[in-house]
Amino acid sequence: MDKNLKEQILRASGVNVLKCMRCGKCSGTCPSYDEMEYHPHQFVYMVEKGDIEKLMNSASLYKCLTCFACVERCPRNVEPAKVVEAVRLAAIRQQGNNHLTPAMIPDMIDEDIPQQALVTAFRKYTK
Amino acid sequence: MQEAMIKRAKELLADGTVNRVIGWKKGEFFYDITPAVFETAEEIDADFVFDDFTSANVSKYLVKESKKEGKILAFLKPCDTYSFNQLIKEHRVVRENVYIIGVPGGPKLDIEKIKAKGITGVLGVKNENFTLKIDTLYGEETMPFYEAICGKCADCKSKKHVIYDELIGEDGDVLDSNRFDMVEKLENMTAQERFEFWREQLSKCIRCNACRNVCPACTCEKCVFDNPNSGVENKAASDSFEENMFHIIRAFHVAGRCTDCGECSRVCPQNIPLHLLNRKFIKDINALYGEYQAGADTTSRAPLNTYDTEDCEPSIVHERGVE
Amino acid sequence: MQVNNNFEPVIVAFCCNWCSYAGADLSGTNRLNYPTNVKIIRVPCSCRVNPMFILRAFQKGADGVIICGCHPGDCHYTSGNYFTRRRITLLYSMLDFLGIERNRTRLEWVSAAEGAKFAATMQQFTEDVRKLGPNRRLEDLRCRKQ
Amino acid sequence: MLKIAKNRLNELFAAIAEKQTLYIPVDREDGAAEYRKWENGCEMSGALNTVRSAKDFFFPQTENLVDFKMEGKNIEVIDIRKESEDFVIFGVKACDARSFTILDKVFLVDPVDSYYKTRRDHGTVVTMACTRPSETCFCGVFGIDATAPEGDAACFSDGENIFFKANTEKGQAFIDSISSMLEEGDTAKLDEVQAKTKSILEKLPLANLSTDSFGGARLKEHFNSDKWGELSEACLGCGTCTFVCPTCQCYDIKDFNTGHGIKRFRCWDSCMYSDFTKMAHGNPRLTQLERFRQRFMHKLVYFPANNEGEFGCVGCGRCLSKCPISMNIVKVMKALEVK
Amino acid sequence: MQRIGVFVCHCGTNIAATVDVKAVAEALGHEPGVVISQDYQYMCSESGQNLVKDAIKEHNLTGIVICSCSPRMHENTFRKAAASVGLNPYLVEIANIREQCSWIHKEIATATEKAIILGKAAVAKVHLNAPLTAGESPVVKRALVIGGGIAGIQTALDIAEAGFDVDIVEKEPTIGGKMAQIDKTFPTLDCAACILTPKMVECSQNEKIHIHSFSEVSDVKGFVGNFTVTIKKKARFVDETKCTGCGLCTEKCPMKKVPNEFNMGLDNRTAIYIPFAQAVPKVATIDPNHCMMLKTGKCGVCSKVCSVGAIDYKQQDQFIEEKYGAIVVATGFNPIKLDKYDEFAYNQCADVVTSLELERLMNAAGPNGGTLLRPSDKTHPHKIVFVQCVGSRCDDSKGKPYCSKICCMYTAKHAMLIREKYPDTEVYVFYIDVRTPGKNFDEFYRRAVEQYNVHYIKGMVGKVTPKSDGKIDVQASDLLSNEQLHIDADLVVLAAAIEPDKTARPLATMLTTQMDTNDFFTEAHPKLRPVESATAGIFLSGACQGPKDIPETVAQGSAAAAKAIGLLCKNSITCNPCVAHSDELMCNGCSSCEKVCPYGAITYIDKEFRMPDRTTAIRRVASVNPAVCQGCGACTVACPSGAMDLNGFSNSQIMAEVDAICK
Repeated sequence: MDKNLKEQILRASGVNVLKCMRCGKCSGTCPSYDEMEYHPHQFVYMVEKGDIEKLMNSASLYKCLTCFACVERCPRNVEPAKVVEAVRLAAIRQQGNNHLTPAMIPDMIDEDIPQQALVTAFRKYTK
Repeated sequence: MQEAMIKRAKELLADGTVNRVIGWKKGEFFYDITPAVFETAEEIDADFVFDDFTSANVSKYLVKESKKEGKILAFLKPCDTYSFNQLIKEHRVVRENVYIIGVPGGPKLDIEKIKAKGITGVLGVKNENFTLKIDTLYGEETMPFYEAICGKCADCKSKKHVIYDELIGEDGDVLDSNRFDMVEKLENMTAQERFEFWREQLSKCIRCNACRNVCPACTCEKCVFDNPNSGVENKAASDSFEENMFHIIRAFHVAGRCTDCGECSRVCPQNIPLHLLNRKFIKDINALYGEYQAGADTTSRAPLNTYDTEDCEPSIVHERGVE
Repeated sequence: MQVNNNFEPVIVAFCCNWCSYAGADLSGTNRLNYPTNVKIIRVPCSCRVNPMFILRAFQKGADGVIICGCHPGDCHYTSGNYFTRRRITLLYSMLDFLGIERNRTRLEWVSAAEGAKFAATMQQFTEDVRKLGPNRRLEDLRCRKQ
Repeated sequence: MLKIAKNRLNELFAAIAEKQTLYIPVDREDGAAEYRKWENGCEMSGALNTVRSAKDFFFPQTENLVDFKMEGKNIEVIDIRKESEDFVIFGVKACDARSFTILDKVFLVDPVDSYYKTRRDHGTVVTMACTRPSETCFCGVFGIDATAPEGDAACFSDGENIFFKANTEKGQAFIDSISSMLEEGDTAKLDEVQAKTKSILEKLPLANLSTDSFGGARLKEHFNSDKWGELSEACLGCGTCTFVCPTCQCYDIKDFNTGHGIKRFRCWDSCMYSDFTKMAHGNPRLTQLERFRQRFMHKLVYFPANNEGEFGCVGCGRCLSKCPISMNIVKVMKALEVK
Repeated sequence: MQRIGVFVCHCGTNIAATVDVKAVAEALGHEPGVVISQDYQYMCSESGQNLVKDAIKEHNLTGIVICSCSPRMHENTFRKAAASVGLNPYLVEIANIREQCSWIHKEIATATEKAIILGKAAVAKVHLNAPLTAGESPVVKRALVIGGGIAGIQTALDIAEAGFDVDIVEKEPTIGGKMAQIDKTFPTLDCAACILTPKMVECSQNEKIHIHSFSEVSDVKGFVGNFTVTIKKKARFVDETKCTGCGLCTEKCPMKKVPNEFNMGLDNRTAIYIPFAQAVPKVATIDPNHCMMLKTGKCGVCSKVCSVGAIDYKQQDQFIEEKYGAIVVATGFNPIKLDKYDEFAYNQCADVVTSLELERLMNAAGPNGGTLLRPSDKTHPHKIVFVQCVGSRCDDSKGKPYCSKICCMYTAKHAMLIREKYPDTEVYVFYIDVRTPGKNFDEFYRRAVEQYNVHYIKGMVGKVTPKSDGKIDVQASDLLSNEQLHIDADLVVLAAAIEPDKTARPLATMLTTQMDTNDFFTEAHPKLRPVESATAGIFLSGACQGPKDIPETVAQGSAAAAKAIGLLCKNSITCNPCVAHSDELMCNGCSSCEKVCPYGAITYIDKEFRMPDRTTAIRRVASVNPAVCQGCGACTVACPSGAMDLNGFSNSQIMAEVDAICK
């Protein structure tokens, strides 16, 4: 278990995973549940255990819509989406390459996409 | 003014409304007036005085006087009326036994301020267009009127009489004074500077108790500092600590009750600015618990005898200003 | 300023019987260490603490004084600590005005359940006072230990 | 007469301070004067007098007498007196100088107060003749010549020079010790100044105050006077008059627990205080009238009765200017005057 | 001269391991006034106490200091021991060298040094201790029970049984509380009404019990043994003494569309109503918010049909004042409002109900006469989903931080009852944990699973969505099979958290009792004094102190009754002698102390005094009622002259401790 990585995730997310009472409401509420290998409650639990490598290598990371339903519904205010986000950022940073390059942007532009979404995506998916 | 007061006093004595009058009595010189009780028209004619030097606050004498037989006429300046109101609130005076005539306040003059200019052998003072012409054994001297006014008058908070049965002269208003300027100046110093300032001031104290004994809020039957059983009794400061102790506790005991009449500093033989300690409490109370003027009324609760559940925490002391 | 590394501050803690004294007991029960410098005086309520006691402590050799009471709203006597809060705020402000170091005095709310907070508070306060060094501004020279 | 130019006073002070501790009156920020230990840069005050009198040097407001130490259940008594060092008080006025004579009559008669005596022995009083008396001055009433002060040595100023004259052996020794800095000087101008001062003294508003009505013989008459009620009516019972008075000599003795021993100390007491002379049975003077009367009877009747007619007042005028309610010995004397 | 004894306890090794007790005893033996200083293994033991007692007798001690555990622990033990041999119990001081020394310090040298200082402080204090005698104050032999639910009923019955008068104040028109609304009780499945209503009737028939229904406590003054309570009897516009409860008015009332709160608003009642058939008192009440006569002055039907003339439209709120020796608080609980939990669609969908609503739906006296029908379309539900922990066990920002305790069991009960009565119904229970600590509780839950085939799923419902076909989509996680479920339910039942009644907080202020942050009343001691409040004479019964099921509530109700009876049995109670007192000679009557006294214990009297100037004068001075004073000391600091002092914690005592500590 990578203690530093866990520390980093906890710090980046600002989440106290120990507050989780394992009710599963996050997963009960998650719209992407079926797409995911690891579900929101598992993210929280696995980060607590320090089992982060698995999460980083899982496609589940990118299935989270960051809709924050789990954050909204969690009775204990654990904020699982923030954990997912933190793991996602860790993964991106570790991979050392950009998931998005400027060259890819023009293809993505269409009438409906808000400017801000692109900027955000660019900020999120690049080093 | 003096004539009007004498006339009214004699009328009230004559018609039996009152049987005594408390006011000010002429002294050896033009400035050394003494608070006095007059019982007859003759005494009043002979000695009653009200002029630039009648700065003494006579309200405290009413603690005793109002408990005597019959009614007493008291001439109260605006600042004195606050003291009197506060005494009513604390059940220290019998209101019914006092007939109050509100008289105009200062600015009064302070002979010490004249003498501090090095003017000695003073025989008489005339105010000509706000210049004092001072007759002395060594010839005439002059100084600006405003440099000779009493410290407490310089920072006058109110020209309004908050209690009276009748007025001679006009009533005034509560003033926007700058009375907290010096407190603020000290607050903005460093702790070291403040410490040094107060050490220099308080080390002058000779523990004559004049500040306490003149204070209209200090009307305890026996002061803790005079009571051998209180554990803090002491007659003279044997150590700088005892100087601090006396003045902190003195100010604390009148916190929320002090009307800022300024008598403490006026009577201090060593010119210690004691009123600054009282004003510090007043300023804090105003800032932390809402504007409060002791003596402005007779019913409101003193700030230290009440509370609000949302009051600030003492850590505010640690957070603001300069350490 | 001269720093005396061996300086062990004397700290007087006034604790309300119902909350903080019980909180102190709880930190004992839980074996939560705090410095021996702290000596507790039990009072029925923080509102029993007279400013004269605080000054007396400084006179007789205390380097720091801390008052602990129930949390506002939890006073066993319903309102005592509210009065404490006003009185002590004003007193501390006055001491500050006289140039006495702010960190020599403190007021904390510690409930009977907050044994850990009690210990941590005492630890912190002792450290703060230790940093200030001996009380020199509000001491009585006659009482200074030779 | 030996003299030194006024502008060389600081040099003189420095020379004195090299050998002994020197105290001189200096001006404070608030305009009042007080005695301070001379240090380089101290300027001598031109004020008529200090707020506190010079008696502090021999009879300080608080004074440690003896220490006790408790070891288990044993008590050890420790005499804390150390050899006092020599000191000079410079610039004492005639009134204050006379006050020492009065204090001596209290403290140096049997049983001698050794604390006071030690200080007296080690102190040299150098007085300064007055040139600008105030309206509150009435030392002349008690036979004091403000232009010719007592003290071990006296100084006189003609405005430019300070002249020295020894009154006692100690004073002579003092002048000898500084003689290298002094020179013979012409006193013509000084005489002129003295004469001028004398004429002012005669014109003082209180110059005609009479002590004829007072003294030991008048005890009953004054004690039972019906004037005391009115006189004491406004008295606040504070100790200002007592504590600024150069001749008041009452004190209280108390113990202070330091935590590691007891310090027995004495401090000034005031007959104006409610617990003055309080004894086991209670207090002999229960009202402010009685306490007020005590103060003036002491100065004007009891003291002369016990001291060959010497009054317990030197006319310095401090109580006149400092009493918060302006009640003072002059007003009392005038009220009680037997016509 | 004082003769002080010092006794240093080893407390086994609790103290002796870290503090050199012999050194402490030795050092304190040298303190002035100390004539004997001893150490002993267990000072609180019989033989330890005997050691103290013997020393008091032998050395004629005038005061003792025990260096031991916290005074909160054994102060009373040693006070009693001292008293038993004739030493005033208030001449005992405890130096706390266990909790505040040996247990927190590790190094023997410094811990011993501190223990000696603490001991010296206690010796310094005991030098100044004065013998105190506790005063006595009479006890009014009548109790007040606030709240007429099962807790209040049980308490009142027990107190009445002991022979004391007891008043019940109930804010609703009838007593009975929540239990009256419940259908069956777990784990026995008794009919709640069958066991409650006889108790209600007993209350109404017991001569010692006086029920003030539709009433509230509006003011409380006084102190233990002698409370004066003002009760506001709200106007019900029906003369209680005349109404026979015949119910004719309720039949004839034209205003029939008032939501029936007894049935949780699931059906309607009339403007004049009797909450339910077995109501006690069985008296009609007019709801002024809906009565046409009271609102517009036009109607008066009830008055016309009432044969006894009980209707009184002019009735006013009435205030009665009564004295009590003891007060029992039994204000109970309510389910929380679910407005915050949009995900459960409680406000959007009629077929999402709370458990208490389900009770009414299933109750024979309920809106459907005992047949379980969906509120929306009155059809039988075939799939029912129970959601646990709705609003319980939450972060403070999301709900209640505590476990509501009763939900697991009543849900098992509901599930079982439904499966029993309607075997064709599928029942799902989503749970986080199933908590069943209690006699026969887990067995009960297991029966639901094993015998009745209730589907318990570990996981939480994330979203409830009403669908257009009348079904409700329940989206939830099944943590054990690690999948997300969608259930097409007909009825969703939410186990809403319970919270103290809203009237509790203002009541606590009136009673000067403490509450926790959740508004549950705080007991005097969580383990040892669970049914007493910290304020003497105020006792706690039922869910006002914390979530409780019926057996626990009844047990606590009886326990509170026992405590109240214990108090009422006494003719007088001993007051705490550590109270304030005013030195009349120094008091100047300024009224500062009175302003800060939370108990109104200080009054002013005009008294004649001989003054120092030999005259006599009438002076206003403070006077403390020692029976009312609780000894907080607020007045002692408000008093500038120091006239006010506190027994047992006097200015000089505290300063002596300060001195000893600082030296």
